[in-house]
Amino acid sequence: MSLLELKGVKVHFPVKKGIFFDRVVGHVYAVDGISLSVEAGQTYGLVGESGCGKTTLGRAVLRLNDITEGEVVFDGTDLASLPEEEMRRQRQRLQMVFQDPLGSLNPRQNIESILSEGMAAHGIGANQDERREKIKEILAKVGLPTNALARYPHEFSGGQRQRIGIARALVLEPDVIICDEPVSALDVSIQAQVLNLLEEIQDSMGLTYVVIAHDLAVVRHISDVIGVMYLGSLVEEAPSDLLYAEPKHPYTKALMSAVPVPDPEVEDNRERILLTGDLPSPANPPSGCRFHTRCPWKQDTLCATDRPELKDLGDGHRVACHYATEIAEGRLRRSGESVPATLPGPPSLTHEMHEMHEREEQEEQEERAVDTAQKVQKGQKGPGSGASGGDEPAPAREG
Amino acid sequence: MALLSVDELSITFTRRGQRDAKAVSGVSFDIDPGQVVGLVGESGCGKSVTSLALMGLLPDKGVRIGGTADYDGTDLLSLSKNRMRDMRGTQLAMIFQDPLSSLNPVVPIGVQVTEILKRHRGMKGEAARKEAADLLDRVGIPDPTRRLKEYPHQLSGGMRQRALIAMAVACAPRMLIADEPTTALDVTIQAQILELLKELVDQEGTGLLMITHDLGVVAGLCDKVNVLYAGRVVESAERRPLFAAPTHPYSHGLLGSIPRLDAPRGEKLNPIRGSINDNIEWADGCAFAPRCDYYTMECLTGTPQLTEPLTAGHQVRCVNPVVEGSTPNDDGDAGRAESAGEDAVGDARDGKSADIEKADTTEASS
Amino acid sequence: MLRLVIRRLLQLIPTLAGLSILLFLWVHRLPGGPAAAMLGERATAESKARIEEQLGLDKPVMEQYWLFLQRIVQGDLGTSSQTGQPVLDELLLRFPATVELALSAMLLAVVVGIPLGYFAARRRGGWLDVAAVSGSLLGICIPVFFLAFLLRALFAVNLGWFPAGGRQETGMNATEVTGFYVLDGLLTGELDAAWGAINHLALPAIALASIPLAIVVRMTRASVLEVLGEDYIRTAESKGLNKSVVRIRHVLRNALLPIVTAIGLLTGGLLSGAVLTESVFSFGGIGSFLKDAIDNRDYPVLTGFIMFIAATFVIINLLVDVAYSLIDPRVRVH
Amino acid sequence: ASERGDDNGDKPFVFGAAGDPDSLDPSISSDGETFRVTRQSFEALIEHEPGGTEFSPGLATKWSSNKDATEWTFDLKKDVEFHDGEKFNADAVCANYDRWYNWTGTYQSDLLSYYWQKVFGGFKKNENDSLPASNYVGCEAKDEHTAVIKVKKATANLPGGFSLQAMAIHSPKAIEKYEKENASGSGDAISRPKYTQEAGTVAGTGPFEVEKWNKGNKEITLKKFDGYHGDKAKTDTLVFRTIDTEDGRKQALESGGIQGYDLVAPGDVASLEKEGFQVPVRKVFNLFYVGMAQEKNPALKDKKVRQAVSQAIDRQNIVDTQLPEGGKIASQFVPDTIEGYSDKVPEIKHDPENAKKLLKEAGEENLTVDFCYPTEVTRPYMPAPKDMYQIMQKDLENVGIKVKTHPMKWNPTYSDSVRDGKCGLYLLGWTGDFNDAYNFLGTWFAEPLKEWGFKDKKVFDAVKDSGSEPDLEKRVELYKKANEVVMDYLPGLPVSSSPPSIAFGKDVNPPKVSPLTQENFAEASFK
Amino acid sequence: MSLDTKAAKIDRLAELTAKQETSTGASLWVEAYRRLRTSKMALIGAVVIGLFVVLAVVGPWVAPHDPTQMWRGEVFRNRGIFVGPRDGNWFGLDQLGRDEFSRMLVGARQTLMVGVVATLLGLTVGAILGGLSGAALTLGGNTGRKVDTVIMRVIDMMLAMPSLLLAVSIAAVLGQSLTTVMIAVGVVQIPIFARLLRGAMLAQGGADYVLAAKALGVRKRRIVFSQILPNSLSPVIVQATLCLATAIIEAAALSYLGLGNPNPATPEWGVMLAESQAFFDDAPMLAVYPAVGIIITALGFTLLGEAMREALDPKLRS
Ligand SMILES: Nc1ncnc2c1ncn2[C@@H]1O[C@H](COP(=O)(O)OP(=O)(O)OP(=O)(O)O)[C@@H](O)[C@H]1O
Ligand SMILES: Nc1ncnc2c1ncn2[C@@H]1O[C@H](COP(=O)(O)OP(=O)(O)OP(=O)(O)O)[C@@H](O)[C@H]1O
Ligand SMILES: [Mg+2]
Ligand SMILES: [Mg+2]
Repeated sequence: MSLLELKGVKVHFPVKKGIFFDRVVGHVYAVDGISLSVEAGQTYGLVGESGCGKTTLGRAVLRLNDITEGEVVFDGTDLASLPEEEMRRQRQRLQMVFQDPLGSLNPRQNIESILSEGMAAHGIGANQDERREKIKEILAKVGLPTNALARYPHEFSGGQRQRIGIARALVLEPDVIICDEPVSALDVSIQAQVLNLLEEIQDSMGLTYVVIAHDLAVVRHISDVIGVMYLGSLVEEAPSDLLYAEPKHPYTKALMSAVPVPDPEVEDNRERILLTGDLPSPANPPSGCRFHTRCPWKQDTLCATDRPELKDLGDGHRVACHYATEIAEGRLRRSGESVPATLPGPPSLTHEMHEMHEREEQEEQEERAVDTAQKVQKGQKGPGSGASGGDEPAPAREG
Repeated sequence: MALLSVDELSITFTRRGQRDAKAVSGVSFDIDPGQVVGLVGESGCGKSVTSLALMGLLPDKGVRIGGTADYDGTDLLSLSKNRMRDMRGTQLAMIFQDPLSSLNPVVPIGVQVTEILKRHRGMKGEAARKEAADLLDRVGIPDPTRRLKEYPHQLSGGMRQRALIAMAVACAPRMLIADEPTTALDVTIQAQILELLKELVDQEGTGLLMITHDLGVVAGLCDKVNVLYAGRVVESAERRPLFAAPTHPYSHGLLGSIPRLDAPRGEKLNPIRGSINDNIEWADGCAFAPRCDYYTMECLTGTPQLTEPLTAGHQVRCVNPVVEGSTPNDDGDAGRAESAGEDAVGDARDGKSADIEKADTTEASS
Repeated sequence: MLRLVIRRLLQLIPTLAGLSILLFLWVHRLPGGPAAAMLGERATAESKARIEEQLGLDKPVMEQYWLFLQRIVQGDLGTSSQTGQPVLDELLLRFPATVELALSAMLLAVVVGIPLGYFAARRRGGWLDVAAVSGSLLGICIPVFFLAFLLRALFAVNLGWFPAGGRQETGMNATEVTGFYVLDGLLTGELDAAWGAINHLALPAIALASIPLAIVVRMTRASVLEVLGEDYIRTAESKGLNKSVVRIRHVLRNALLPIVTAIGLLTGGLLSGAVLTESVFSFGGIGSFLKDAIDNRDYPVLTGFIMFIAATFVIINLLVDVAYSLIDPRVRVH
Repeated sequence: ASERGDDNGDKPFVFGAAGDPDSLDPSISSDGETFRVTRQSFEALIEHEPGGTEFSPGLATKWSSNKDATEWTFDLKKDVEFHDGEKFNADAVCANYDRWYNWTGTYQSDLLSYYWQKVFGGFKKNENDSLPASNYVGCEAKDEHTAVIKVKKATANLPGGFSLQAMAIHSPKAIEKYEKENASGSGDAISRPKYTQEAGTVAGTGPFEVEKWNKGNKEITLKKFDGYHGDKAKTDTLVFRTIDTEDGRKQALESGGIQGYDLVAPGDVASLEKEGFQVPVRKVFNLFYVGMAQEKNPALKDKKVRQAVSQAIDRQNIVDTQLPEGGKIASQFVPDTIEGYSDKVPEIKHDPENAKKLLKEAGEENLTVDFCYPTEVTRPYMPAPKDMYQIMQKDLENVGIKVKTHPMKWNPTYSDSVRDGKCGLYLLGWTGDFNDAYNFLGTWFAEPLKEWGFKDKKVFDAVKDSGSEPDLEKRVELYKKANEVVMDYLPGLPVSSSPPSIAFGKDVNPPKVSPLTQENFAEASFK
Repeated sequence: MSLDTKAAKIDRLAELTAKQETSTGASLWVEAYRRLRTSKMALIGAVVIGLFVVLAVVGPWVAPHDPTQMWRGEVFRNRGIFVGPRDGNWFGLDQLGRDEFSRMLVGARQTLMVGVVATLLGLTVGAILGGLSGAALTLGGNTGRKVDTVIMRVIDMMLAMPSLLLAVSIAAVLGQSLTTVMIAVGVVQIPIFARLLRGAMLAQGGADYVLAAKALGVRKRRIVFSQILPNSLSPVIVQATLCLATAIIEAAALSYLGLGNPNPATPEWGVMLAESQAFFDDAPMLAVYPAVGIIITALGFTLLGEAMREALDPKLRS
């Protein structure tokens, strides 16, 4: 039996609007029916474009988001239906590493306090001394000096902060760690350090990972099994090598072909499948196959009307495409070759953005009148930032 | 003749009560028409500052700029503000990293495009609007007349970057600077934008300075590559020789630390230890030395020069370049990493003080 | 947009309802009760009782509140115990003066403050910047009533440039149309009346503007500085645009956003300031009337005024929101 | 414009008032600021001589009473016309008096009919048990120019009462119009009828008629009444403009915005005069005293303690430093300008040592008093209450009395507290309405009042007896007696009487100033 | 290149890193303090406030005279005769012949007390309301939202009233006393603090570290009180400093409206300023002293507040 199994998990965020009392006028279908299983000791990688629901799914596993529907079976228990307090206790075994190493550390807690917080919550270690011993041990493991204990997060470099984040998860000795974009905020040279560390720890502690990232190369590097997400659902799942060798879903194919490889030979000779347009809004997903609006292999039948199921094509290769076999066998031509790289995409993304602005505007109104200076920041930056294309943070500007 | 020839560019930030910060020093490169020159390096190595200096967009106060940037016989760095204003948009244009924040949120796209036509091409009213629509169409924005009336937040990320490109090419500049134009975008969108840039360069013969930290992008797009480390070009070469044989330990390390999609799985990454902030205030010496696996005693003194140790056109700033057969310098190294790394914890706030992070010593010595 | 307006107007209801309860209770907690307040110096127990009976104050509190509410809903805010006139009339009579004063002050703050803040930011660290920043600090820290007093002593008494108080030349006999004297003068073509009104407005408006001006200068400065660091300004510059285009279209327009909000917030303070300023300049607005009302415990007026102000406040903020969404497309509701 | 320079006739004469009037109908008011305005357009049967306190003919050329002083006969002036064109005659007089007598409803509130109640008691039909029976019997028009007003019993309030501005005569036609609008009480305040708030309806006989009340600009404009029966006004337009603050009025005068103002701070008199402004001084007609409430502080029941307090306070210092020139120490509870002032009351000397001794004798060395003073007001007799209070406080502390300070808002807290006897010591005073000592003494000592907290038959009898004596000369003698009795008992400390100042511009001929603050602005003109 | 040189370099490296050790464990506050120390604005503000506080504390003891002692027969206010600065009365005598210098010294305490107590009141009540509201919202649930709505409506009502009027109303109900002034000025500040804290808590509530704590299995209550709350306090503290300035000015305005501290025996700058306007022509300095006192003090708090705002600004951090 798998250690962690997701069965038809859905997370829908209600979109609220109203003159006097808020009323639900729609949903953002962030995660829309995902089933997958993760074996103990394995690394499961999740990739997909920004906004496709990776983070939401990751959080749903820990029930940091409400799960609208479906089961999250962890070691035999369905987390989705656990009472609050039970769930809290389960979290000891399921941990998370966050994308933003600085943002996920409380700026006012020193490292010792950050690391012992979770231990205290789960009653690990009889007293602070005992906990400190344990923490020191973990610190050594993640390559941080023990004198880091008394320091504060802002005194560390990016890579070190991420190590702290990892250490925080490790002190609880969890079974599963969910890593949400653990390296995307880091510089390339640091990325490798953290990736190596993750692998090393997995080996020495026998951990199970769910690694979320938008960088296919990163995911492939450390995952045993990869799931490719598109607009809230899995479109393809396969063992890492298999996926690279034979991507079956048109989206995966496009994704693969778009990832730049630091090798001129490869770059010059590869065939690119350019997708047209952008990711549609999860608040208003296309009918049928979610991908059909951008799919170069789109067919007149089925694609726009029927939602494809994940079908196992053997070797643990599961694909959600009506025409996967036909494409694999080369029986279908891609409309792509002649299609310019710049075909119009559906304009629906803007809808989602409007909703987001409204949401933010509401919050803003509540907070208005308090501190205008704060407001400046929000007003300028707030609206829209949620709609920015990618999740990859801009490297912090100085000054 | 080169379209743009940058020679010994150096940029120093000065601030009262603080030590001068050299962001860029002695950077030189040429760009020919129709050529794509890459500038790669980690965050903070001086890529953006270089591009801003060329565009004359650095603040007036608190910055010292040295060297020359010869464009068509004029030195961009010594042009008057007004002359530079005339150059920008017509001769040189720029595309920025974050397409959302680079567009004025409260002004419709149309106005943002037409204002440049009005300024440099003297177009007015309907004519300008039509030209703007054509421009949007050219960069692949569907339904351009409608888009003209929309605001940046109503466009998707890729669309915004296209709009920015439309503005950049509005007056057919001969030189384009793109500062991480795809970093904020998804890979599928990135592919589209890169394709568009390639097209522009090919069709118009524009010179393109491509700034990025993604070696993959460089590998696919650039003709020449300059690798920057802490404000200096550490390696400069044609694309193929560079990727075939990265000679500077930094470029070498960089390539070794990127997981490649096409590499066999299970292959170990070879990270560079520490971070770019790890530079002691060496009075002299190579800035990369503290992180370098190949450093020798010489690295700790005198600044190495850009030389062409191996092939013509392949320059490296290193006294102990990585060539076939050279191995990481172990002598005393492990000890150093051990002793310093054990108790040194980085100060991320400034690069002034030492910060040697304990790297994964296992890899470092393997 | 419409939804925003409706939403805001509906929000008024619970606020006003809550206020009415508070005010009612407040009024009935007044020492001695309303009758004593009204009779003042000559109050005797008997006359107090008599008045209380006449006013229905001997009825149960709930019934009184109910009556109070009924009247308020009908727009009857009661009768001023000072003047014996309907509160609504009294307020409407004086509101134009205050609005005129407040608007002038705000106008002054905006017209002077925004350019000043802008240039201070552009020449950061220059003498103008230093002057603007220290001036605005002083503007915030100097008590309004003292500033008003000084202005009057200097410009009205010593220099004689401006009148020492009032809203209009005595005996001007200008036609009143709207109650806004400057506007009336312009409307009826009585230019000397308009000029007279402006003359009388000058000093109080300057005094009243001190705080908003200081705040506008500082906010503009901060906001411009922030906008100047934004990526899109770099984009605009990289396009080689004219300075003026960059300044107005790209810098100012964005920098104005927080200022619009601030202006909404300043109105509350402006009204407080008006109480002080009008009292110094015997300006016949709601401020000095209010001070009299406070002195005389004219609580129907106070009650009415607070309801009035609450509504005004909400409406002003509504206007601000509308203005905001006009400038900033991002918050526009479609 | 050049004509204007020669003839100041159409330049308005602007007077700075301290507050807005509350009504244009003086009969429903009791407020000095209101009377200052209405006095210019309404006249009563009896007036006071310009600049003095003596009665002089008003609308009646002559008046007399029967022996019991219960029947008052007025010979009315002929050829007098109201502003609305109505003729003035005996019927008009009776119409006015009957109107007041017949008031019902809200009008019976002393908020509206204070002076009527003070002079005549109640109404024809008292709607409230607490009202006394009316002393008024009726008015009779003997002939066109003779009116007779009858009262039940003699009172010292007459004939002074006939001279009150509240008893000024209105045009009968106007009265008819008044009746159509009624004062009413609703909710939480009493509303005054509309006619009292705007020019047009009210009509009297005075030298000016009200032209416009601009509340927004805080201005009342009066214009010369050409049909006036006496000396016509010397300016065409008279404006009262409200300027609420003392320094505001002063600076307005200095900047030329107004031609005069009242309630000049004593400290400003000298500087104004120095600058060339005219600051005429009114005759003294007020009294400032320190009240003592014996019930509140039983220690004060001991005369020695009252004496000690009295001797502790340095009244001369207050007169010297706080009061306008012409102010003097008061020896008794009436000013020395009033008939009935006694020279025979003993002088109270400032003697802190003796005060200490007296306290010791009374066994009150640790005396603590609650001392109240009003905030936010100045009164003609008390130009700076807080400062005066502080001086007295220091004086008391100097003889070892502990003082607890209770500052209160004049209206209503202070008045209430004082009247309810909640202040051990307090500052108060009185300005006479007309020249009769009873107007002072009767206010305080005719019956037991909480504000004094004592019951002394000797004092009460002495005062009451003097008040009901119909014969004027006898009355004056009784007043003197009463003053001596009161001062012998020493219920409180009379502090001072002082002449309030009024200021005028350099370029005007001011009207004669009146101790009763009854300036007639018809006399005023530009130089 | 000898081995010694290398050793020297390495030694130097160790030395540098060792030096760094001494500055470990700098919390954000320490960090902000360090930045504050280099700010000229903060320095001026702190010096002014320091002086002011010292004055307030020692004023009554170092005052050369009893502030109520009167020099009789020298000042005649009714004739415009005042006594200017002279030996022993460095600021001259006030309108009652009392030593103005002593009154200024003693008045500092009252002025500071009004500011501090009022602000503390506003801060405490405001922070409780805002904190409750923020906590209720963060802890979630329907009840939480309702609690928040009710509190925020009340706050809205308070916000809708012009501050001075609110103050005046309170003075009208409670009668006149120093306490009234402090309450009145403090109450006006309640909505400011409440909204500020609530806003900050909501903002912090969405921060990643809160999510991280939740993921760790930390109890909600603990998250709210030991993570969100402490992180939300800095804007509140900055605001408190700024509010101190406003409180002092507002108290002066109340004095001007005649609602100020009515006890004449205890001098207070606002009252002194308001009173002395009446004889400004004769003795302008009597208004100038307290005015300058108020302005400079308010300036001190404003400067410090602004400097703190800058020092704590997350944008300027790292
Ligand atoms: N709390 C929320 N309320 C409403 N919508 C949300 C919420 N959180 C996420 N979403 C929406 O759900 C969708 C999926 O978001 P999610 O963060 O899971 O994407 P992601 O794949 O992690 O993207 P990224 O690569 O940008 O991190 C997005 O459209 C997002 O806007
Ligand atoms: N205005 C400035 N004042 C002081 N120092 C600056 C300023 N702008 C940049 N720097 C410094 O110059 C160096 C180079 O910055 P630059 O922005 O060019 O880096 P970059 O290579 O573009 O990095 P990134 O990949 O993060 O964009 C950095 O160390 C930065 O701190
Ligand atoms: Mg994500
Ligand atoms: Mg950059």
